[in-house]
Amino acid sequence: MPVNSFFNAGDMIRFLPEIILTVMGTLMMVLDPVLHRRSSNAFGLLSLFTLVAALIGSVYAYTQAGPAFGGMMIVDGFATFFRVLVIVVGILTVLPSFRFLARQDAETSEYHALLLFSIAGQCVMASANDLIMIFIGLEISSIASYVLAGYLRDDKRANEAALKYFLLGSFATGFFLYGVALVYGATGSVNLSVVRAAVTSANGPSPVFIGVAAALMFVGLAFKVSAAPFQVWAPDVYQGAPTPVTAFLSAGPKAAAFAIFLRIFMTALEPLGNSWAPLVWISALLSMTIGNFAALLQSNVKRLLAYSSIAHAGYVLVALTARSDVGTAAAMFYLAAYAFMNIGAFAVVSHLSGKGERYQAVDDFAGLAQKQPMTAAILTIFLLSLIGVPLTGGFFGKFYIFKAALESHLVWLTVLGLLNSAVAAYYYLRLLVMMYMYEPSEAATNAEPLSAGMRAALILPALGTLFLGIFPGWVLDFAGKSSNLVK
Amino acid sequence: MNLLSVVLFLPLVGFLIALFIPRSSPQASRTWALVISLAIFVISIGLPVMLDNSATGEQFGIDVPWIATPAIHFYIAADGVSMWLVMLSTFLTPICVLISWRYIQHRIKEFFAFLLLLEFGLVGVFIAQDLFLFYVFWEISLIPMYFLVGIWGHDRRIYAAVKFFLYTFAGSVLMLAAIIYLYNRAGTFSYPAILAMLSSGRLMFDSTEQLLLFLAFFIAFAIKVPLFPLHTWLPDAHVEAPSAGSVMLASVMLKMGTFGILHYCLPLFPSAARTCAPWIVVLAIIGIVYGALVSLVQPNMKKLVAYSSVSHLGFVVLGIFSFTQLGLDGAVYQMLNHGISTGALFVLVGLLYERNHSLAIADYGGVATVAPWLSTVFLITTLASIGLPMLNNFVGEFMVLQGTAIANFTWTVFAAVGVILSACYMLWLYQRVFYGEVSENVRRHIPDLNLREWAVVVPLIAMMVWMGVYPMSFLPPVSKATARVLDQAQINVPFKVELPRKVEVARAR
Amino acid sequence: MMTAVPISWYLTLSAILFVLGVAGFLFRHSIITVFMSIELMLNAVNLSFVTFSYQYKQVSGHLFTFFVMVVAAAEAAVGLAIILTVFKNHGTLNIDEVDSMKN
Amino acid sequence: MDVILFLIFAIIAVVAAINVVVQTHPISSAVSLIGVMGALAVLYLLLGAEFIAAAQVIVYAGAVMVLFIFVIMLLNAGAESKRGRSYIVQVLGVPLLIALLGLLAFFVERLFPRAVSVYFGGFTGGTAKAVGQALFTTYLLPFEVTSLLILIAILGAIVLARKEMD
Amino acid sequence: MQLWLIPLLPFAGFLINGVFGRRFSKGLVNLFGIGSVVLAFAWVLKTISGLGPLTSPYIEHYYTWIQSGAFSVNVDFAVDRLTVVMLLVVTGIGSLIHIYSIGYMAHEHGPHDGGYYRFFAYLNLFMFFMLVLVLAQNFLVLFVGWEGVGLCSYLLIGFYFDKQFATTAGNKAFIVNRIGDFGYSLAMFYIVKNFGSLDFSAVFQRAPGMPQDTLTLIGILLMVGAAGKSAQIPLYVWLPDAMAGPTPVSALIHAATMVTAGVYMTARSWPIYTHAPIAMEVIAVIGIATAFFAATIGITQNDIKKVFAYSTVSQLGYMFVGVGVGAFSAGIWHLVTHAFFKALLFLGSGAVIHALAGEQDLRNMGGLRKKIPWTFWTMFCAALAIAGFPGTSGFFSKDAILLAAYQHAPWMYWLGTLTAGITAFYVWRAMFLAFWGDYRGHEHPHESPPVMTIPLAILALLSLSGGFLFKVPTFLAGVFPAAEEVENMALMAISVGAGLLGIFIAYVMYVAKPGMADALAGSMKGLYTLVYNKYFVDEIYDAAVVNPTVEGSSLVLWKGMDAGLIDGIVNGIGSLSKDVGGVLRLLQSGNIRSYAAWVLFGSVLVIVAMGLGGGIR
Repeated sequence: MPVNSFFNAGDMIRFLPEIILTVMGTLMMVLDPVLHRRSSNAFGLLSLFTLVAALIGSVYAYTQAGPAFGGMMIVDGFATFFRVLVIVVGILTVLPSFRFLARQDAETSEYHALLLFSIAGQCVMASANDLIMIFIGLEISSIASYVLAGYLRDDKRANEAALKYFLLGSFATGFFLYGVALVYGATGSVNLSVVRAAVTSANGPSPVFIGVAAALMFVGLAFKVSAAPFQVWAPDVYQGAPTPVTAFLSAGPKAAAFAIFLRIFMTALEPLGNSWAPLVWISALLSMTIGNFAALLQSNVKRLLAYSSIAHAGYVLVALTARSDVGTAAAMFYLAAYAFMNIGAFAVVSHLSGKGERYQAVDDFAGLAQKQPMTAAILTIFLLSLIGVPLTGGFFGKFYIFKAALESHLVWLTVLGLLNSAVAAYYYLRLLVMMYMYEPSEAATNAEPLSAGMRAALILPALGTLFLGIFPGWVLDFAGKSSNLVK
Repeated sequence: MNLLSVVLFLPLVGFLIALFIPRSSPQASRTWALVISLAIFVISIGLPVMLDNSATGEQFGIDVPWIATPAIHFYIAADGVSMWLVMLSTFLTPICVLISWRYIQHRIKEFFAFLLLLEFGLVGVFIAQDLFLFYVFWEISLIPMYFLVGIWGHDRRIYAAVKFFLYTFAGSVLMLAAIIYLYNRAGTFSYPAILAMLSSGRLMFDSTEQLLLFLAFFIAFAIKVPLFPLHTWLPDAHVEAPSAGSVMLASVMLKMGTFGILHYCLPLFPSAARTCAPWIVVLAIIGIVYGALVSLVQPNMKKLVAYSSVSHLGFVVLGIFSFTQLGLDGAVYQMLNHGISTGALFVLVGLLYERNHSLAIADYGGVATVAPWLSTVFLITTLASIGLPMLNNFVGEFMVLQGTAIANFTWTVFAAVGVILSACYMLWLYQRVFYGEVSENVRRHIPDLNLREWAVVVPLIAMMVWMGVYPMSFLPPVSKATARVLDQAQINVPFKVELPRKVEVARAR
Repeated sequence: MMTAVPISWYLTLSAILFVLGVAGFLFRHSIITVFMSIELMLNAVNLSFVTFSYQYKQVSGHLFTFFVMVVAAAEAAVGLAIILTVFKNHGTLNIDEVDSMKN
Repeated sequence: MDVILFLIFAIIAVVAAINVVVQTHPISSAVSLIGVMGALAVLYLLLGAEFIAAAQVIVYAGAVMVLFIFVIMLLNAGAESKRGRSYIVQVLGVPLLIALLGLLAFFVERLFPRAVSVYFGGFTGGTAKAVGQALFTTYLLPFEVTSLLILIAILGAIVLARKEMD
Repeated sequence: MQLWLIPLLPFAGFLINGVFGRRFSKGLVNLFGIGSVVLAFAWVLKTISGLGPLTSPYIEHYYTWIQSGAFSVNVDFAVDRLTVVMLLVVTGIGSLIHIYSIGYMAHEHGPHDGGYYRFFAYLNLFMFFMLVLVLAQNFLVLFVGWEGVGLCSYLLIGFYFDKQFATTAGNKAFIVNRIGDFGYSLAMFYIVKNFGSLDFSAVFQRAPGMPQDTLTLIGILLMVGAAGKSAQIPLYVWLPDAMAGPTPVSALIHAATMVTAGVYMTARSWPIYTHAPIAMEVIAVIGIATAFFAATIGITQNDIKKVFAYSTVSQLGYMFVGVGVGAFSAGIWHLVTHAFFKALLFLGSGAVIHALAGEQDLRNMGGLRKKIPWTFWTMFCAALAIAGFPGTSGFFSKDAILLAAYQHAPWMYWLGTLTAGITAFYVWRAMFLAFWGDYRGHEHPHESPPVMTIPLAILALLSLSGGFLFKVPTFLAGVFPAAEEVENMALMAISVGAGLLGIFIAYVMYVAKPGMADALAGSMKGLYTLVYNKYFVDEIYDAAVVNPTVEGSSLVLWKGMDAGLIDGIVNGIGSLSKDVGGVLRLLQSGNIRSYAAWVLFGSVLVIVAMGLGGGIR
């Protein structure tokens, strides 16, 4: 084992985004005492700069595509796609955070540092090719998220959310880890490529053993992506966490978790597909159904979007059920579209909720279209995308997913999924109805004008949603090219 | 420049520009909407003028790749049927602008913007040749209508708007599944290509497959038509919608359903269509009679007209599923007719509402005394609607029933009952609203037509007469297109008797 | 080897400890105890890792255990900080009383 | 000998673990947990994991558990209150636990790949040197990345637990 | 020959008066309204004179109306001898009635603006459609006129549109006619289905080769249409109510022209009927039944116009008998003579009503013979004609029908003769009540102006001499299949006798012994009530058809089916979804330990599924 592998330049480039994020995050902690902590956008701007740099870094890393650190990680299209995605999620989270932090009178440096670290963890997850790396990346992302969820430490709901997220998250991690241990026990390795080789080899371990290991890992992963029946935590956490953080949680960690979900199940465990596919099938259907139906009666917008997020996890699982490269590509595309529309929607919620996040009810959106037509119009785009109306990213996402599902002859899942999306239309419409068809509420009347950051935070995801809806080809082609994971 | 794409995109351009007109000058919004919609109409006249009636197939085609994988093209083209439906949309939009001139009193800018967006969606639905594109337009047209009903509607507008949206959306998701399935089987979304594959036998569906696909498409369309018993969204949507919304809804949106059945269901799934035809015909006939009977007892003018649409559209479906040239031509013609005459009815009901702020029949009476011209125009429209010869509906109804009779005479016997009933409900309505003693309220509030309103009704009346007296201005391109549909469906049921080539009649001189 | 212990015993012990950890999570009301139960679960998994490492005569299992310990330590720090804030705002350590958000 | 040692410490571990679960006072649970960890350390030694056994005692039983006890003391946490209940736990808890245990034990017993017996000294690759070597070669990346984890933990603890500074 | 000019002249009149009439003086309205009709009459005369003997139809083709696949319908006009008869009747009598209307409408006040121009516009429109009807060369163009005259009838019945009974009567007329049109349309559809064309020449040429069943069905369906338009059982109910319109309308539309369209159409379709004996039988039976049935109602009516209305129904029944028994030309002949005398009767009664300032009840008249002599004498002529007094026009045509009926089935003759007697009775009852005895009203009757009396006089002459002057059967000999010419003096004498007897009884009951009628009515109270109330047919229709339809639609279909069942299901799905959502929400108790239990629960399931289920390959 040559020690100088640490100095392998190629490996370092492949690890560039994580390095940038970590270094800059650390730098922020150092700068905290130097720069004035409050009433300054410095950290936010620095964070944005860092993320853009990491974005470039990711793209640059892709020029050196290949495994790194002895196969611990791998930079391929898939990894790059998710790295870029989580970094973009980071950017979209930072933008509304400016106004949010100022309004809540909260420290900025730690917030942004934690955000960057969390994203770094997600980048690790995106590129990891080894269960132990995956585990560590998952923990980095999660622990930073736990803190972010409870970032407003004087807010009871935030405390509660953080506690729930933390306890249940760790609980699920225990299951995941047990699964990893069993995989190690069954194959003698946790490297995904090696595991796959062992699983497919003639005198490999008993598939039942691997199956149990897969089941335990499935528990952990399904929990992280908030898929049924492990979705219970999501509504409470999403509701209680600060809104920009909720936006982040619903997109970043989720996308990264799906990345490892896909990578594990589509590479190492792909040979066992016949045994896990029914499981995912059921989970997908349960997620969609529970998410959509439970959302029908919600009066809190964040909670409503949380349930919607559960349902959307179900849609992505449909793509996984398809067990094909097309399905993987569809899931990737969907997660990208979902990131834009969901963060955008949460950004609007954040904008409207006011100091102390008082206005979170569906009723508070009443008459927004009259008071702030621009905000309402942009939220409309997100909601239409969430419903799945053409020319939005959400529609194409659903379209590709169900296309992949039909290609794999999942006719019933497709039909049930599409009917589910019709049910979902109802609760998104409630928001539209509120905004456009009622007289202005107190919240809409008191809504502050859009700040520059907030404007960018709304327009950017809206443009993204529309771009993915009108010109999905670019993203989809890349996803399609990257979906053929190393096996 | 491709004429069709100009007609398609001008409304979108109009919509985008309308978004940037300041809220503070509603007059500018109105004027802009009128100018652009009139311009679109004038340009769209080029379609029938330039249509080459000797050529077969779609015309004005333009095919631009849009998305690489899956291969989705921006592919539009028009045939005889879609061309007229596009014309119907472009014709009615300026009329809708005019009737909304004073009717809409708040959020004026948005209203006209949505109206233009609606036009964009509607035009697109009729000319899309790529199934995916078709679905895109199908959904796009839903959104502005949802807002038109939901924002500018009456008391129960929200219930109606949501019901409208969910009904249609629920139906269309199944269609989406079917479209995707078709793509997975055919490898393309291009509708002409799929048809070519079907007719060359390169693509075949077994009977179950075909039946399920057919139903997936058909249910989506049937909701839109709306076919009994999927019609209950319609009365609510109509009653609550503002005048212009009702007009566009009844005149053009419902045609999306019948157009879809004609244009997609029959050629794509001929044997399934044939298998289902008796059932669908039964539903259509029930719809005709049922719609008319329910219409008879409505206390609300708009609801009455809405149920009458259920009845009228039943004729269209009936004609389509007669699988005869006459029936199909009649069905298409009836679509256009219904667009004009029911559109006009909604316009006129809207004018009454604008004056008296009530849709209840009981609040009127004796209007003919105070507003003779309004009454005359309403009467002509009523007569058109009940199928008086030399007005438009008669031609369509005659052709549909005749086509149906050729296919199955028993169907005709039941369907023709609707013709009797239509006279009952429309004349009774007319009697209660326009005849009788004039109340003080009516006398005070209902003036006769003003100049702007004349500009609205005259084109409508002119179309009713033109289409009734000389339908051959419109029918030849339609026949061409429907003949192709029948041909593609390979189910052309010939006349039972050998026809003489053409009945030679002695001519004078 | 008469005195040898079947490796499955170790694994079974690991399973028992894991389940006991889960049981602690489910049945204890004190948030701190619940958190400790999670630590117990992680310890159980560690035993599995070490056991498998013995089986394969590899050191990698030990490394995993090591990493898990680090993770556990980090979790402990953050977790206890969270518990502190919860206690500060809610004034209770009873896990059942932290349920203001529901349905 | 191995069997006896295993049984002794296994029993200690299980009993202590049960004690963790049944004690209502957090401090009792914490002490019991330390017992579990100690017993596990011995078992690690039996499995040839010297370094890990040491780390278990130092890091886990030492640092982490001290942290726990510290917090328990800080919050002055007495015996837990029994208010509140979870019906689903009451109804399904025990059956589910038994099912989970049964399943895991069943699969471990039935499906363990090759029946290997453990005896002390059967594996000597777990020395600090061996671990260290692996850590700085093969597992360099995860090792470095865990430093980030520690950093987050510190930061998180600061963010959440510090008093308002000004 | 510009046949199109014939209908288009009145249409131009309609357009001009309809659009600008409100601003015109009455004189200008008269100019366009009456001028156009008179011009049309003149053009008819010119056309006829230019066409020569017309041994075969003269056809003009204008344009293709509807074409689809192999099917096409043209807008064609044609003239043959039958058309000539109709054209002359329509434009001739139409002109007279238009002229008469100048006087009659001068003092009528419709709602709003008096409606003088409106009246003439409608009347011109009617002329247009009626002329289209008779000129049509195929079933569809005929249907244009057919429906169009129905429309005008509707408009003119509802002329006083602020009066509810008038508009209701208009609706009733239109809707009942629609029921007839239903039959006519189905006939058209069936014709196309079997013949592939609607053109008269094509259809009639091929009719003999068609199966009898087909022709019978077509015949009966056409008969339904004719029954609606010509007010035959069971669709006659609209005609008596139609008297709500101004009296010239009753004369023109509801006596002389429109209502005879059914007879015309049936006669026109003779090639179908001659091969469908069952259909002919149906027509004859319905005709004779209507003739008798309506006549009986006529006995008891007190409204002078209602008497003549039932008389019209009855006389139309005669025409149907004529057509039904194969005496087509006799039927048409009666159509012509009936047009003379019935138009005269109506115009006369209009003059009476006019003289009495709107009074229509016979019980309030009496002794008018002296006060309005022109009116009396002209109506006297008509009354003689309708009673079949030898030598008058009615005598010839009625006799021809009855003789043909005897050939066909003697019972029809006897019933017809009885009806003739009743007819004579009730017409003369009306005459006696109105013109004899003492004046029972309050107004001061005054004679009508010449513009009204001159048309009356012309019609009186025609009523008396029409039978001599216009030997319609001879003129139409080439058109219809030759019917057997029969001379049976005995039967003729019997029918004449029946008519005279009817007059005599009426004289006895209403002039000689005035109390007798009431006494008779009192002695047969049940029967009288039944007949007086027109056998309660309207009430039965209401109870059996109209009310169940309206109530059923409202309660069962709308509120039950639509709002209840269908929307119930739709909304039910909605609320069920919400209920499901409500249950699912309960999973989210907020309790962390419960959540953990769910996670555990899921884990166990997943492990079981993976381990035991699909795991083992």
